[in-house]
Amino acid sequence: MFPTPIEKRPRSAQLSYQAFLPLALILWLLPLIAVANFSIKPEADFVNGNYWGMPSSFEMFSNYGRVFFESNMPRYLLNSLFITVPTVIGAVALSAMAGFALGVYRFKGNLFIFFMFIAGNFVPFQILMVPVRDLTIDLNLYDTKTGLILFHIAFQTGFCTLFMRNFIRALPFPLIEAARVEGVAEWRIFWYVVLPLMKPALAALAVLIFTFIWNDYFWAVVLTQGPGAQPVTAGITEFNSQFRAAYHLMSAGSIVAALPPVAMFFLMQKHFIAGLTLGAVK
Amino acid sequence: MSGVTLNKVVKRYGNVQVIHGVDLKIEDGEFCVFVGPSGCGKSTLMRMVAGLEETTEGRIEIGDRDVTRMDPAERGVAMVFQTYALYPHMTVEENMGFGLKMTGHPKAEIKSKVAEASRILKLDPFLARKPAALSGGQRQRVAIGRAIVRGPEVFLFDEPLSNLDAELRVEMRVEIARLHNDIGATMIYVTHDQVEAMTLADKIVVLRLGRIEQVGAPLDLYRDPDNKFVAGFIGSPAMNFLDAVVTADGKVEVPALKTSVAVPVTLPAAGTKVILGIRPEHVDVTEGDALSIELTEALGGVSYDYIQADTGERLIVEERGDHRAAPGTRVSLSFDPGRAYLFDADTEARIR
Amino acid sequence: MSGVTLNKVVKRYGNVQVIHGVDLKIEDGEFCVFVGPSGCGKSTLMRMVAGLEETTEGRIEIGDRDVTRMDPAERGVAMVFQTYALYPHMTVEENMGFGLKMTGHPKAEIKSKVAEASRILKLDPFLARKPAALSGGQRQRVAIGRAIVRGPEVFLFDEPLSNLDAELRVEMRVEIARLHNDIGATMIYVTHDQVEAMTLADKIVVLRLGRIEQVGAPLDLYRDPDNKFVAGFIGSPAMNFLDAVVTADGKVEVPALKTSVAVPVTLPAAGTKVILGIRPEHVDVTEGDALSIELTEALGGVSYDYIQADTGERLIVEERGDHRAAPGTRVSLSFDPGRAYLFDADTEARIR
Amino acid sequence: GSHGAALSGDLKIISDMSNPAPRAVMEGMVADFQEMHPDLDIELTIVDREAWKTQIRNALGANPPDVVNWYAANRMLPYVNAGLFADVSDLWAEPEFEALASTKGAMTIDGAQWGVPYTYYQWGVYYRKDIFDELGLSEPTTWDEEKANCEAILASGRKCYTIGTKFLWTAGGWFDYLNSRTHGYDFHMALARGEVPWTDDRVRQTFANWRELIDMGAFIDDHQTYSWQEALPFMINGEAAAYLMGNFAVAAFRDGGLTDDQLDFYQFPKIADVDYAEDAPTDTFHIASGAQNMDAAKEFLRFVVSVDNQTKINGGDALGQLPVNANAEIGDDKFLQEGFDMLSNNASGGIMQFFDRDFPAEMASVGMEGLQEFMVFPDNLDDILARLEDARARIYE
Amino acid sequence: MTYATVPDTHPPAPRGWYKRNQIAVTPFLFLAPAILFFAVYVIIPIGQSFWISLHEWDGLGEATWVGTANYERLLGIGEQNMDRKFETSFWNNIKWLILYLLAIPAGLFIALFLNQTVRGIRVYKSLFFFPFVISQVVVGLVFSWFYLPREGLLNALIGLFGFGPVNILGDPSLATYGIIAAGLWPQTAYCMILYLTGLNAVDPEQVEAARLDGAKGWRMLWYVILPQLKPATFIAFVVTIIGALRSFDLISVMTNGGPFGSTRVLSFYMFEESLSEFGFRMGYGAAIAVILFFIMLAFIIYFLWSMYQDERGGR
Ligand SMILES: Nc1ncnc2c1ncn2[C@@H]1O[C@H](COP(=O)(O)OP(=O)(O)OP(=O)(O)O)[C@@H](O)[C@H]1O
Ligand SMILES: Nc1ncnc2c1ncn2[C@@H]1O[C@H](COP(=O)(O)OP(=O)(O)OP(=O)(O)O)[C@@H](O)[C@H]1O
Ligand SMILES: [Mg+2]
Ligand SMILES: [Mg+2]
Repeated sequence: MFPTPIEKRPRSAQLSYQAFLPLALILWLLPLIAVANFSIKPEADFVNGNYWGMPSSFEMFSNYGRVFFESNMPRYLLNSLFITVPTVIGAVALSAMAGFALGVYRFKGNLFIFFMFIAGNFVPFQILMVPVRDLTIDLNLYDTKTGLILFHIAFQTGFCTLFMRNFIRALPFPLIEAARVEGVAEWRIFWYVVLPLMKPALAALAVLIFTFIWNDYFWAVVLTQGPGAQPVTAGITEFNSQFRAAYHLMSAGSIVAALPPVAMFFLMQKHFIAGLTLGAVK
Repeated sequence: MSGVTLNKVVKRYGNVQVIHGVDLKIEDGEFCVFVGPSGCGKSTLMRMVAGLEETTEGRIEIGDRDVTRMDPAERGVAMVFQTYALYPHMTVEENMGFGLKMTGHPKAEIKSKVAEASRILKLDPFLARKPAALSGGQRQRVAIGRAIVRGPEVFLFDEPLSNLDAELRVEMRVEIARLHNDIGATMIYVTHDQVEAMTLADKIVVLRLGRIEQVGAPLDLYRDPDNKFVAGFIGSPAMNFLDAVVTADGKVEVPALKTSVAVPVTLPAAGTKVILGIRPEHVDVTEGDALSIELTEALGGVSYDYIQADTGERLIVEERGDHRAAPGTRVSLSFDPGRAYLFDADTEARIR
Repeated sequence: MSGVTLNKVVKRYGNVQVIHGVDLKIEDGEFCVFVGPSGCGKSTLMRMVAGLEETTEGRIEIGDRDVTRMDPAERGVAMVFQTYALYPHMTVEENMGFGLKMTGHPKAEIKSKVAEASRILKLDPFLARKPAALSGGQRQRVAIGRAIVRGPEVFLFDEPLSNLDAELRVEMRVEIARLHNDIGATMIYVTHDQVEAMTLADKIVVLRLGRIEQVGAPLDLYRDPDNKFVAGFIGSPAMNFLDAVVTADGKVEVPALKTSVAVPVTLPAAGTKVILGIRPEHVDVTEGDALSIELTEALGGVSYDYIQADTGERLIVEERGDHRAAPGTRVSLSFDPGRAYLFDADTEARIR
Repeated sequence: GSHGAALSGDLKIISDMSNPAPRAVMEGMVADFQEMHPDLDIELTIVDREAWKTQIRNALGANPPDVVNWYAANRMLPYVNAGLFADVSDLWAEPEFEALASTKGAMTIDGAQWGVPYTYYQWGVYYRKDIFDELGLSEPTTWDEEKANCEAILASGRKCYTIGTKFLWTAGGWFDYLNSRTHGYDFHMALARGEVPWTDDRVRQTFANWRELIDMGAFIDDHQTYSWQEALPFMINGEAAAYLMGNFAVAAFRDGGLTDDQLDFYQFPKIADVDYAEDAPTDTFHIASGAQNMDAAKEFLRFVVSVDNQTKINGGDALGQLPVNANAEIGDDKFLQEGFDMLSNNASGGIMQFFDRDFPAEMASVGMEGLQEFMVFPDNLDDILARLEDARARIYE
Repeated sequence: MTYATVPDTHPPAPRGWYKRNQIAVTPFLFLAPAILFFAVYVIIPIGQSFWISLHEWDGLGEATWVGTANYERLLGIGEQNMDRKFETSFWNNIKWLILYLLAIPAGLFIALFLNQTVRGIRVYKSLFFFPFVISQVVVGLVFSWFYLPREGLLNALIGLFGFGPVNILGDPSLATYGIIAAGLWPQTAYCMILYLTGLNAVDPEQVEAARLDGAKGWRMLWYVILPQLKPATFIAFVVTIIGALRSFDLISVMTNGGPFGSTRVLSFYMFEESLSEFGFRMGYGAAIAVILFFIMLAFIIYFLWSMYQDERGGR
């Protein structure tokens, strides 16, 4: 293990490490802490120039209350949820299947198709903007969650397939051969043998895609408008204009918008790290 | 009838040919072991029988059925992999029953078959465990159990014991032998291990570079190898080979031993270069000055002398009992010429 | 002087003590092998000598220097790992020279030392290759070369051959023996392999549960084990153990063999339960009806009979020559009582 | 027409009236209209005003809403050209629309009308009366007075003008005024139509005037980082004394806590001897050409410009802006009265729609960026003008 | 869907086409949905963008064919000058590319710092990863407050050391760096997590061998650890490059391309030209996208090439 495990170092080094750790964390998260601090301040603090000090009064409930009850935030949050969850499911499902096909079978064009997915994934997505917008409009899906979901699924499939395929490659191939010899149909091999073994990868990908999609701003702006379909990243700009320079409310809104992927990450972090280890950095 | 017949079987990967027209007949119920150096095509050949590799040319029959183009599932074979290939997310019981479940057998039948197999392999206490909670030997048994459950006509084993440590290897080897005695199915077994091959096989197939060098019962190969390759490959420690030359008086002169011996075979013309082979266990060390002991290894019951001839050639001599000669001692060697083998120096074919 | 002395060495991981006060003296130039069952602490002890694990209590000396608290790099030891631990991104040459480079030796010196080591190990043709392009045996040689180059006082080997296949293992074993002869450095060697331990060691240390069971020359341990554990551990196939009881007439009754034998030792009181140990190579199969042959394995030069007594106990008997008894045959066994060992049934200590 | 006939079906409206006061107005309007047509299913979406400027195009594509907000003049040209706005000339032919005659020009392209206005508002200098009083200053009417006032304000440790140019258009307001006050309405419009090179000496003269203020340090620092709202606190806190802005800012000032005693308004002073021209941008409603419910949409437009509604939505407690219907009452708010008076009686030069509506879109974008740069680095003027001239040559070709 | 292939000696029942060709056909069935989606939404649109870039089109009406005119104008081929905005955007992209790579050493550094097994370290690791999970929009907002010329925390901090206030986002020579710094924050977290997983996979025996060889500290890192972290570095490199070239959200939130266009990058510029408030030049925007695509293509090819090298050893 590198660097040398701290428990093998002198006591003094251990203590200073333990002490430095929270300090470093605070420095690292300073901007966020500041925002959290903003979000519980009363408006008066900003008028009085008390930007960075302690809140003069604790206004968390009223600030967050206004976020939830006096704006479209809840709708945007729901939109985000209804966009993100189907996308995660769709992208993970499609890429698990594609990854299985590319990772397990030898056929002509395997590598070509695989590389196509990778290349497509690394394309600067702005190049897709105009055609995808037109396509979405033609499909009558403009300003619908479905329109966003379909595009996100398609675009994320590239990245997910890369990840899944590498993960499946790292599985012991004899497992699949054993099942074949046992007379298990191919799709059942996928369902009963491969899929259960991919759980860590599925979890890791789910978290990653969740954050990617939840945080998407660009496509939200290009493909949707208004609280009918727009996710929270785009909604927050509306929110911000609604509350102009009301930093306390903007902060509260930002924190509300950021919370779900954070929660998701914390829930899944064990699988996340395990899956990443195997899939990305094999 | 469920013997296995290979008929001019060829395997090519792209332009690289790795199996060169193999003909082989394995009888019903026979235990057939493939041996050969690494990369000679043992696994490939076995996987062709299983259907995991396509057969480029030739025919493979199991029993009376031509299975050459069949899917693995339909061939009635079961395979035990070197790495066991157990499904890590299933319990032992599920692992063993998985194939039957997937092919739509009723639950009760699966249960009884799994119970039967686990009884044979003494796996009952572990049925509810996952593979991760088993030792290497137990895992190997589960892998075998999974094969048994399906009642295949042919069992295929690809180096099933090579991931076990020495002690367990011995134990499992004996168990496989018992299993073969009990169920009497046809078995094909790939191994690197001399001892496994010698002790398990009814028939050993020695492969080299994708071709069969010799087929026969273990002791037949040991006693009567067709060529230098087989002679050197079967037996441990390996046979000693010494350059020799046929003399005019019908003997064979061995410079390394500084002597000539009368090997009772039909000798070629005088002056022909030959190779003399003699097994370490058939040589005795006597007093003398022909060669020098380089190193001695005493294992307790047996010891090996590593001996260097003045020609630079090296030999190993096995000695019973526990003695340890000092390195550097000069010795001579003696052996029964009837136990020596002669090979053509060019073709390496046995001279009989 | 660069012997290694361990003085009441203790290792604890948290509350778990894995080495319980080991005292050991390894002479300068000695080849010392640690053996013992898995988890007994062999690797831990060696790694404490290397400095890779901290020593909880006690002292470790190399030569006259107390190295207990020194950095690994300063101890003058070199280690060869089971997985070789070659740096995959460096060529063979860079791998071997890395240690010298890190300690700031001039380039020319590094080059000549690497050249010297690669000559000894016949690695010259591979100097420019990366480890991935080498076979297992070559990698192992590079790992040894890397150790040699640094000219350490003590070499440490942790199961260096266990990742090689049987043939290579034999070859590399002989090479390590030669190396020890050539450079004469102190070597500590951990292995699971009987043969390696017996053939390489000047001194074998048998460990069990973090304690030394016995220390001695290989044949001394083979001939004169202190207890049942050592007797069973040294020698392959392992010694057969049979329950026995001391009779009133100064003999030892062995129910499995349906006979009594007069073992020439100071027997305990009549009726005491003892264990009789006899090695497979010291038993002969005779005609009779006491036991039945379960299975026979013929390896060519030698064959093993697996025999079951009516008491359920199992034995292995080694037979020379090539014969193969049919399973089920009833036989009796005979042996020289002078070659039998007796152990206390409770303490498992040798009764001498 | 379908006056009074029962309307039914869906009516989809997208509005950009997203700031608090306009938002309430829009919602109120829809509520009123709903009351009048209970069978109509109205779906109102309010979109961020800045975001709407980019989203409108997508919105007008397939499956468009029925009614949208937008701006008059050049700003609606691309949508009219692309056929995305419905021709509502028939509405304008109705007698009620005669009261909207003053804005008809801004709604006309190719002889047809493409929407209706719902409000317009004057621009001018909003200032802290209390600070002026404290310093003994009075509303300037000439450029020299303006500068003298500014000197005094600066001397008191304040800035003369707050401004937030992050989104560029605020600088356009300054240019409109400086340019039209220096050379008159006709010159300004000629420039907007691309008939005058940016490198013309007269343009330079405008910038030279502007520079006098910049060199004095009249504008707040770092204005390029603020939006117009973020620049408000400077004036509210008294760090700056005035803000050249549209009348919609009044609501924001009041929200920020300024009372009518503290806040006052004056017309941008005279520079050269030309007639006053004023910025009075018109905000509009349009019907998408793909509207599903054309009847309801038109009825809504009629409702928007109706006398009652105009009176209501432009009142001081609502938008606080000027009604487009001549028959509507102007709120009794002092800024409205002053503004209306100014536009009616003291804007003989002409009414400008605003920089980004008078200039073609691309020119506006390049131009405002240049204006912002000029405000921060006045020394770059030659380079900026050369760039704008380059753009002019390409855009108007 | 179940079928019984009881391995026995009966001749097998006649089988359907699918069953006979199962292994050959299955991969395509499994691939079909992914390929369909990907083709419709990614592959074909790339082609369409090329097509659009050869037209003049306001996105509303009819497009007119102009050949390579858009490219000529962008790159200043012929007598016209290179588009200044394009030039600025291009150089800004280069700055992003180079400076964004700082996330890699920074991430490595933090990963090394956190690669311990003290109590609660898992929570620390997650918290350090935090910035990556947050939307760039929020990051942008947070940093723009952080940089505020008067009230910003940054100025409060440097004020402590007696430095005058700076207006990072308002200064055309600093603004891009300020945005990049904001972008580095989440990107560093991303690289950190990649390196943490990479460090997990470092062979402990090699580290021990190196310790015996006398390598310590930086030299250990340089000679032994870093080479083993190559896969992690590679992925970190790839995601960082992609991130740098896609930098849109931050710019749009923090400066909207300003002040006076100094923080534009190609992706932002193309958005501005084709879809923003005053942008009606779809063809021109598409041409910018195509150029961006070609820059990216260099990296894509490099990446695919490395993957291809790896694959040749695989099964
Ligand atoms: N997919 C493949 N493409 C090309 N050549 C291959 C492929 N698989 C195996 N080979 C070659 O076929 C030959 C036989 O391989 P095979 O695995 O059957 O050897 P083996 O006898 O089982 O060796 P080992 O004892 O090492 O397992 C080898 O030379 C190998 O390089
Ligand atoms: N880091 C550790 N923490 C706690 N216990 C440990 C640790 N490392 C080793 N042990 C324990 O110390 C004992 C000795 O381990 P060691 O690796 O030395 O055994 P070994 O004799 O080398 O075994 P093997 O033959 O399997 O290599 C084992 O019981 C092991 O579980
Ligand atoms: Mg093989
Ligand atoms: Mg060990």
